[in-house]
Amino acid sequence: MTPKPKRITDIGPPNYEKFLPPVVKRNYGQWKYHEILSPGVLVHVAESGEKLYTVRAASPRLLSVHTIRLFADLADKYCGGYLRFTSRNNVEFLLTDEKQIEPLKGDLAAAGYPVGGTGRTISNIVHTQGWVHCHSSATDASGLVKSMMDGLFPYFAEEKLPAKLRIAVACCLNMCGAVHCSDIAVLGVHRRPPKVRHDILPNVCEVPTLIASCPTGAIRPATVNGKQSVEVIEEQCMYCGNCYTVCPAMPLNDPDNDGISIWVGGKVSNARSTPKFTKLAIPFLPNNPPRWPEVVEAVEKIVTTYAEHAKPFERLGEWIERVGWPRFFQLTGFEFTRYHIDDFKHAGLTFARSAHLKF
Amino acid sequence: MTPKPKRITDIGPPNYEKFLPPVVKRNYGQWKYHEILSPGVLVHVAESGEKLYTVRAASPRLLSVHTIRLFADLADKYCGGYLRFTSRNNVEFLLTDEKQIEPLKGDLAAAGYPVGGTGRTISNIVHTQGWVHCHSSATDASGLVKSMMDGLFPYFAEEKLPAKLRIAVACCLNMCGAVHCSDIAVLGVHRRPPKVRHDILPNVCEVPTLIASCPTGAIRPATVNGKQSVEVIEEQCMYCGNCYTVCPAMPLNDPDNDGISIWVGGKVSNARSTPKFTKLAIPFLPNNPPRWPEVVEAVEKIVTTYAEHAKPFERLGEWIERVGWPRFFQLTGFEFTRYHIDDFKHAGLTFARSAHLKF
Amino acid sequence: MAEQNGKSKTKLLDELEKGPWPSFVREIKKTSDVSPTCDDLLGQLELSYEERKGHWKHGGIVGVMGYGGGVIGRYSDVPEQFPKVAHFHTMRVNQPSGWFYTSDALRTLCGIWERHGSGLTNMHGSTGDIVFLGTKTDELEPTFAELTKAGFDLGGSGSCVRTPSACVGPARCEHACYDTLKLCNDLTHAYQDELHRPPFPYKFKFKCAGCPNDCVAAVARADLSIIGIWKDEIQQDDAAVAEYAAKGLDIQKNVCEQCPSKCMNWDGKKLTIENKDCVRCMHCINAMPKALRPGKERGAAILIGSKAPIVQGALLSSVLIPFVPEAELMETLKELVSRIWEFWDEYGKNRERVGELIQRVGMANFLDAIGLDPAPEMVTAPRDNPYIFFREEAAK
Amino acid sequence: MAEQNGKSKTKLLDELEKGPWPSFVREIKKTSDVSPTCDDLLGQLELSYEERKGHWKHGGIVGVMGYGGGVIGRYSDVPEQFPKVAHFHTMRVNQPSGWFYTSDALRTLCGIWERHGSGLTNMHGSTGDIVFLGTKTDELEPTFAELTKAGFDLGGSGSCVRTPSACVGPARCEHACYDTLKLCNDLTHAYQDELHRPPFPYKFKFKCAGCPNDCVAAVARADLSIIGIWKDEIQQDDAAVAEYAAKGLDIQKNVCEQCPSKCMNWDGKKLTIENKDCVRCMHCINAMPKALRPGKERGAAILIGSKAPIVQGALLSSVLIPFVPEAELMETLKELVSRIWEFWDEYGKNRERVGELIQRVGMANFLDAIGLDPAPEMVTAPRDNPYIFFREEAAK
Amino acid sequence: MPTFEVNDHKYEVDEDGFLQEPGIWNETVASDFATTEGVTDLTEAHWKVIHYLRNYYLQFGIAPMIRKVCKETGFKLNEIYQLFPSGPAKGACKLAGLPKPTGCV
Amino acid sequence: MPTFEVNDHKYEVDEDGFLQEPGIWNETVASDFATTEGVTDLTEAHWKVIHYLRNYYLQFGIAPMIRKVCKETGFKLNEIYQLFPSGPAKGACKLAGLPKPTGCV
Ligand code: SRM
Ligand code: SRM
Ligand code: SRM
Ligand code: SRM
Ligand code: SF4
Ligand code: SF4
Ligand code: SF4
Ligand code: SF4
Ligand code: SF4
Ligand code: SF4
Ligand code: SF4
Ligand code: SF4
Repeated sequence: MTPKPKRITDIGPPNYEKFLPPVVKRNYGQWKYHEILSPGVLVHVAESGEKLYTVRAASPRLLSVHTIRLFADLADKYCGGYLRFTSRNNVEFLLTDEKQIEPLKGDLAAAGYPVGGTGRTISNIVHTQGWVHCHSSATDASGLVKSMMDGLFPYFAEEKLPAKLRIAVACCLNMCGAVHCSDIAVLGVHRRPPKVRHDILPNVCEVPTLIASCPTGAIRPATVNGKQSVEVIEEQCMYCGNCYTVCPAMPLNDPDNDGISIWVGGKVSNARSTPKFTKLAIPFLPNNPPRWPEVVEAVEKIVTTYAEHAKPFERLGEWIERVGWPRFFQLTGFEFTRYHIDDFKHAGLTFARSAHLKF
Repeated sequence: MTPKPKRITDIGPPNYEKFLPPVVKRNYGQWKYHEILSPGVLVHVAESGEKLYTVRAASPRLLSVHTIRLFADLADKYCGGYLRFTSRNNVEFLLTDEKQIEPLKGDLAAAGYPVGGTGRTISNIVHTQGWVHCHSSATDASGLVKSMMDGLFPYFAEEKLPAKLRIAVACCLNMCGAVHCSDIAVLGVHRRPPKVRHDILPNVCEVPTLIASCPTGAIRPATVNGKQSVEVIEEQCMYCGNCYTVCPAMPLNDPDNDGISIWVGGKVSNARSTPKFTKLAIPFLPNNPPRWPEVVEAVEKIVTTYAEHAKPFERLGEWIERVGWPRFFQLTGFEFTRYHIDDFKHAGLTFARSAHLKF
Repeated sequence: MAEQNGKSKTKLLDELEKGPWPSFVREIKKTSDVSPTCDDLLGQLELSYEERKGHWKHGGIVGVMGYGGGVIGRYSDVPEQFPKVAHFHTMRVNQPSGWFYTSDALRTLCGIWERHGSGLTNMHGSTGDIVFLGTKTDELEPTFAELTKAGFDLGGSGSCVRTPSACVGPARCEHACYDTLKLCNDLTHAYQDELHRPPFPYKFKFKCAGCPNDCVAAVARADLSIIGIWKDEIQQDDAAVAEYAAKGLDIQKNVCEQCPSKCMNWDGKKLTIENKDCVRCMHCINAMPKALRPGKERGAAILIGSKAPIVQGALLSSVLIPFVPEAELMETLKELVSRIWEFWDEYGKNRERVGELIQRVGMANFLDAIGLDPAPEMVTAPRDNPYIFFREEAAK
Repeated sequence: MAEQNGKSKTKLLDELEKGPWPSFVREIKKTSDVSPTCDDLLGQLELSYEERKGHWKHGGIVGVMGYGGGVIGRYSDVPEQFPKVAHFHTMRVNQPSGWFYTSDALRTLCGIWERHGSGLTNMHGSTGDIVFLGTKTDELEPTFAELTKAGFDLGGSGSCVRTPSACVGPARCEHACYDTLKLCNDLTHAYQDELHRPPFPYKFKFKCAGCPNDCVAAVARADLSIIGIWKDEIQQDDAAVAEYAAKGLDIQKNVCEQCPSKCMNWDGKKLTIENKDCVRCMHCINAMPKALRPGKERGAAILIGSKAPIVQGALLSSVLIPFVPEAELMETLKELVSRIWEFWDEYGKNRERVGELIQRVGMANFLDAIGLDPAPEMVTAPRDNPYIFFREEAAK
Repeated sequence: MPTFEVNDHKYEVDEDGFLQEPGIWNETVASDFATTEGVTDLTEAHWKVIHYLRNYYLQFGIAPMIRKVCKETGFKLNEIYQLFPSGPAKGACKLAGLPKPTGCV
Repeated sequence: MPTFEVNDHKYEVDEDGFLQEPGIWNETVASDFATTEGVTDLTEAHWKVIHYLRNYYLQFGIAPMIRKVCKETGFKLNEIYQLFPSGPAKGACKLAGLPKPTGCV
């Protein structure tokens, strides 16, 4: 019997210090200010006077090892082998030689990973798995992102906006991402209650957990064909899918009724206004792959309306709050429906409880 | 048998037009602007150029027929017999002759009904019945008002404040008045659960209504001494008294535990900011009749702090929101306690959900 | 009565006769000559002050024939000690719109109350009624007979339309955007039956404010809050603006910067208002009433649902119809109110105000029921949670 | 594989190779040479695009020995059609703080994944992990062995500490008020056990942002959000302010008027900040990074409780400790976190995030349990409802 | 405790004249109390309302909402006031021996 | 439906190897499944955990929270991982014949 090699566990991630470029190590915590040299290109100047140039390139996030190696090669070629990824999944090359910026941009463009996303742009869309990997999805994520970013590309490559604009996609209400606090959020939704699979339910589900999972208490114990199962009070179901998360016997996919909702005006930063949740703009658009034209059109409408009307530094939600939601609906032409009026827990607090009115 | 006189019913109130002074009738809806000539004295100028002078006098609201007749006599003497009361229970004399203002003020002062309450003052305190007439009260209303207004009198008689300041008193959580939206609210509170009177409960109460009345579901059916009654889960009770409103067998008066809470920063008008609810400043002060010195002191502290720090036109709540609640507690010296943190339905929305912080 | 054996019987209350503010104790004392109930009222009140608790029993149910409300029954819990307030009911008398009186009318009221009650009143109760404070059951009918003969009627109590009230409005205020007094009066007369014979799950209050200053606290205390507003541009008199500036008003700081929609610009000489962004808050108009006035296209916004905290927490009214022209106000309200009541009657739970019903069933369902279309003006923002009940017809 | 009989098998997906944005379809296609799973992934995805629905089964439960998480099991629901993705598990690999890499490190990772998986990754997952996208159960242990040998470890999944993440912080940002990378790294190492062996009622996330700009969305996506902040005055360089003004920045309009606390004054030459009123929003600093900088007394605010909507609606984190000096951060957090977990473990319901627990039991009770005093900084405003649970000891 | 005496019967009542022991109610009680509420003759119409109230109370432990009374008895609200001049709460409920309606006044 | 064959027994399992018919569980099942989860010998300690899980499931219809397992069995979390290297959810629950734990992954 060959002795088993001792398993290495619980070592945690490698220490980040190993991966910091020398210029960063030398000036760690000593940065003085930065400037945006051109879209996607930053310079950070240290107290010491040293400069660090960052070139940010687009990434589809779903990356082949080939592409990662390409990035590694470019890093070797232009910046001593140092690079990083951003919290929005772009890739950043960290240079010390200003003259290398343009050649690097050239190589990236040639390879199909264009540069941009800094300052007053639309950066990469934070997104989730969709049909590529998740069982829960009401739509695909990657396809939506690709379709939207193709249309919005000028806003990535050039600073054409009053401020940053952050878009996120989530393929179901679990919202794996900051969808609930994005300037624009594209959210996959179901519109039919789960179809209970009584045949397998008792064997694969913890019924008490299942019942407790429903935010609206729509799930009740029931005996079906002599077996313990559950029933869904359909009027109480708002298709959140949480029951499906805890029990495989509660699928709610339905091609004709699944689709997309669009949300606007959230933010995360504390700059000027406090962080905000995203609010409903369009309750439903159909899933129309591969290019989701209705979604792309709606998102572009929001972006162009915002670009035209907001003041410098004003995020989308700040602009809407200043001009008022009625104006938002009027300018975009989106319909205001019964679905826009909140009816969940804190609904009453969203009613217009004043005579502040615009005409 | 003498024929019964036909009962007159459903005639409604007399038509207000009968009571309007001629100058008002002539200029009805044609007022152009007004000025405050001195505290308690307004002039309204009509399009026609006619002027209407209003002299506003303090009233304890609880009025003797003798006092009402005194007002009637003064109205006859100075203004053709026309007068009105305000939505805050002051009395207003409606004059056309400017020269009569000072004599009227003199007569009113002599009779003990001083003039003031317009503009940037503290007007009359809206209040309720208290021990004078209500079964539900955790404190007296009239006595509190008298004690506070004696102390705050200079703020009624002179325009010493940045803006209007509205005080209200309610003797229990039913809040008969705009207590929930006042600059300062003084609210009688209980602090012990009702003591169920099992002896009479089944005879005098509708038990299902009683159970449904409790906002926190603290009341459960119970059988006591063989009779149907209820029990109160004490940890779930927050002493709102709604059960007592629907059932006499649930008294919760308790001299040592009843007392006063103080609330600040509400408003009703739409001027500048939208209407606001009043927020907790002091959870409990003892009932200390006849002069409630602790309450008077606390209210004066709020008023003087506000007077010192707020900007012109800024209502109390607007000032607090601008400088922040931490500063309010710091400046007044009031203690911030566990009771200040909301734990009712929408509690989570009052948490400080940002990094906006002052130090 | 105040003295006995040289010692005051109302030692604590006597303290409340001191000081500059008019004293309710003095009011009660001086009414002794009208009715001996005043003595016992003082006595019981002194006892309450000593013991720090009230001495009234849980509300009674008394009234006049043919009416289901208007009287609040009240009995002492120490009737042996204070027999004259053993019964001490109040009568709510519906005030004339805007609380205007002639001295004669007041004297008539005083006479009636002197003959039949304690001689004590509240001018007025929080809802707006003239409150006749304290009488016996036997006196209710005679008082009522005299009142109606004099042209007065009872106000509301119980699960009915409560006495509507209105700010002084066009009678004395330059801001009034509709005739509050007339509307209040018309509503009161239109709903006499609903006011006197409680037909609802709970109370229903109307309040009429002539402009967004809301001097009658409609937004906080009325199930239906009718608040005057204008649709077109603020009327502006540049010369008068300049006058205010000359007199020392800091127009930049105290007008423009305090404008909630930041839609004003002051270049030191000329004030410009971007009216399409103005939220009609009234601030600039309040600050310069001589220079600025509401526009000419006037009417009211209709808001729904405010109330005190019981049961589920206090509510403010919220926008139901952003603008109704003054001329259509009464007609619109009658139609609207009948639909609201129909739904509330059918679906309201016992002691559920209309505002709480809306919270429970959802605004969208309520709008459906009363036949109004959803509008973005009704909300401060659309929903932020994704828990949408899609309708079958919407889904395939 | 893309073509069959001259016709593309991925007609719909091919559409997504067009356009300027880099294409995930191309990424998958070009990885065909690494692993044939890519072909079946594309095939199944094309099927999803045709049918407009996903084809993955409800999550599996697979993993490596000794760990309770780090792998998301996934099985196709059409394995007959696409046998190569019958199993298609992802492995979450814990990223280095701040997502910094050397080209060598990346190549090592690529090598491992080429040998054992699909060759597809997410750089990175929303929580921050390197996501290795798609492999079979058998490959999990070998991949893990190679990873740890290379110095990498798995990230979190299940009811555990999830992979903490941090903004770039002091490595490249002038605003960083504490060392986000070090804190993130230290936390990750301190809680290896809790990260790999789910001990909690539900997941627990840490995110470290160096300043209130919150470039890692900590306030929205972390149970514990550690956000850099300063306590003293904004550092100001007047010459640089003038330079910005000269270059055309409208300091009055775009800085002062957009300051949420209106605590700045610009007289055309000199900028004055009333620092005691500043809420540290970063706006002015962002607008003029050369001229303004966070103060010198630096540290972080600790906020608690944010999460996505499931079950009771989304939450934002809220202030728990307004300021901890940088030097005391790790120590304070360790103490605090242990108390929070103790309470959550004891009282949290299954699948109840700490934010929802606080909502359920009340913030005051939660503070009591973890031994913190209530402070007004924790709320936007004190309660507005009178429903106070007075404690027995407070009452007499 | 006040008492109410009529037709040789003696009832314990509260100050408002409501029967204190709802259990002892029978039709005689209703007739006895009628006089105090301005009802001279108890007609079939009166009994219809009284029995409806009584039965509802026995079944649910509460008085029905007024809309229900009207719906179920077929009388309009003003007709009920004609039958019971002191109103459904003070008049009809008293005659039906229900506990005094409380709450909303 | 995949099957799992061992020691002449044949079980219906899901892809993750969880027993599909929780009802048929007995101690032999546990022993049969042990091999797949890296457990070589089922000691008393193993049985303690397995029986605790099984009983809890039968009583409440759910798997206990991990803190409860530790508290009730007296094993620390890392000890449980020593006993069941694939962990309490994938390992111990599988041996105890519980449905596959879902939800939080
Ligand atoms: C690289 C990155 C951090 C990281 O560790 O990866 C980063 C880096 C910087 N951020 Fe950020 N932010 C990054 C994600 C974010 C996020 C998080 C997100 O988008 O999910 C936010 C919160 C967004 C929100 O509010 O919804 C964020 C909100 C900000 C803000 C506030 C903007 C505002 O006005 O609300 C600033 C200030 C500014 O831009 O002037 C800022 C500023 C900056 C600066 C200028 C800081 C500095 O001085 O170095 C950096 C360059 C920004 C640029 O793109 O122009 N960063 N920044 C992230 C880049 C993501 C990307 O690829 O696009
Ligand atoms: C007489 C009265 C109406 C009535 O029908 O009785 C009235 C009359 C006027 N109000 Fe009022 N208000 C009256 C109660 C109110 C109320 C209701 C209340 O206090 O319960 C409010 C809402 C208060 C709140 O927001 O909590 C109210 C909020 C205002 C405001 C808004 C002030 C603000 O900045 O928020 C103004 C505008 C102003 O003062 O510049 C205003 C302005 C006025 C003007 C100047 C209107 C005018 O041009 O004639 C009147 C003289 C006011 C004064 O006292 O200086 N009136 N006013 C009420 C006098 C009560 C009293 O005896 O003191
Ligand atoms: C007399 C008056 C207070 C005063 O001194 O002015 C009053 C007195 C009582 N109110 Fe009120 N309310 C009075 C105006 C109000 C107001 C103010 C208003 O109408 O603008 C409110 C707040 C607004 C609202 O309606 O929400 C008010 C909210 C309540 C409530 C809580 C209602 C709620 O939905 O939260 C109750 C409890 C109830 O209805 O059972 C209540 C109940 C009561 C009762 C009947 C006590 C009870 O539970 O049986 C009080 C009788 C006191 C007595 O013995 O005379 N009273 N009550 C006011 C009526 C006088 C009048 O007709 O003019
Ligand atoms: C892979 C990832 C999405 C991505 O494409 O990046 C992801 C994927 C899943 N998430 Fe997530 N979540 C991922 C980050 C998030 C985030 C963002 C974050 O961590 O910053 C959130 C929102 C923040 C939060 O935690 O609230 C998030 C909120 C959820 C939720 C809802 C949790 C809640 O309390 O509301 C669920 C449902 C659950 O836990 O059962 C969930 C569940 C899931 C499951 C496990 C689906 C399920 O119910 O079984 C998904 C597996 C997909 C798959 O097949 O690979 N995921 N999930 C992210 C993890 C990658 C990584 O480790 O880096
Ligand atoms: S958002 Fe929903 S469907 Fe998308 S990855 Fe997360 S859990 Fe899966
Ligand atoms: S989808 Fe959501 S609302 Fe519908 S039954 Fe499932 S858990 Fe309940
Ligand atoms: S506030 Fe309470 S105690 Fe005071 S009058 Fe109203 S119901 Fe009675
Ligand atoms: S006082 Fe309020 S909380 Fe307490 S039992 Fe009565 S109704 Fe419930
Ligand atoms: S509400 Fe408006 S119209 Fe009415 S009195 Fe007040 S300021 Fe005048
Ligand atoms: S009314 Fe209010 S919102 Fe309109 S311009 Fe004047 S201050 Fe601004
Ligand atoms: S959060 Fe602040 S410190 Fe961190 S990268 Fe963003 S701006 Fe810099
Ligand atoms: S950091 Fe924000 S709040 Fe502070 S001065 Fe600058 S803009 Fe104003």
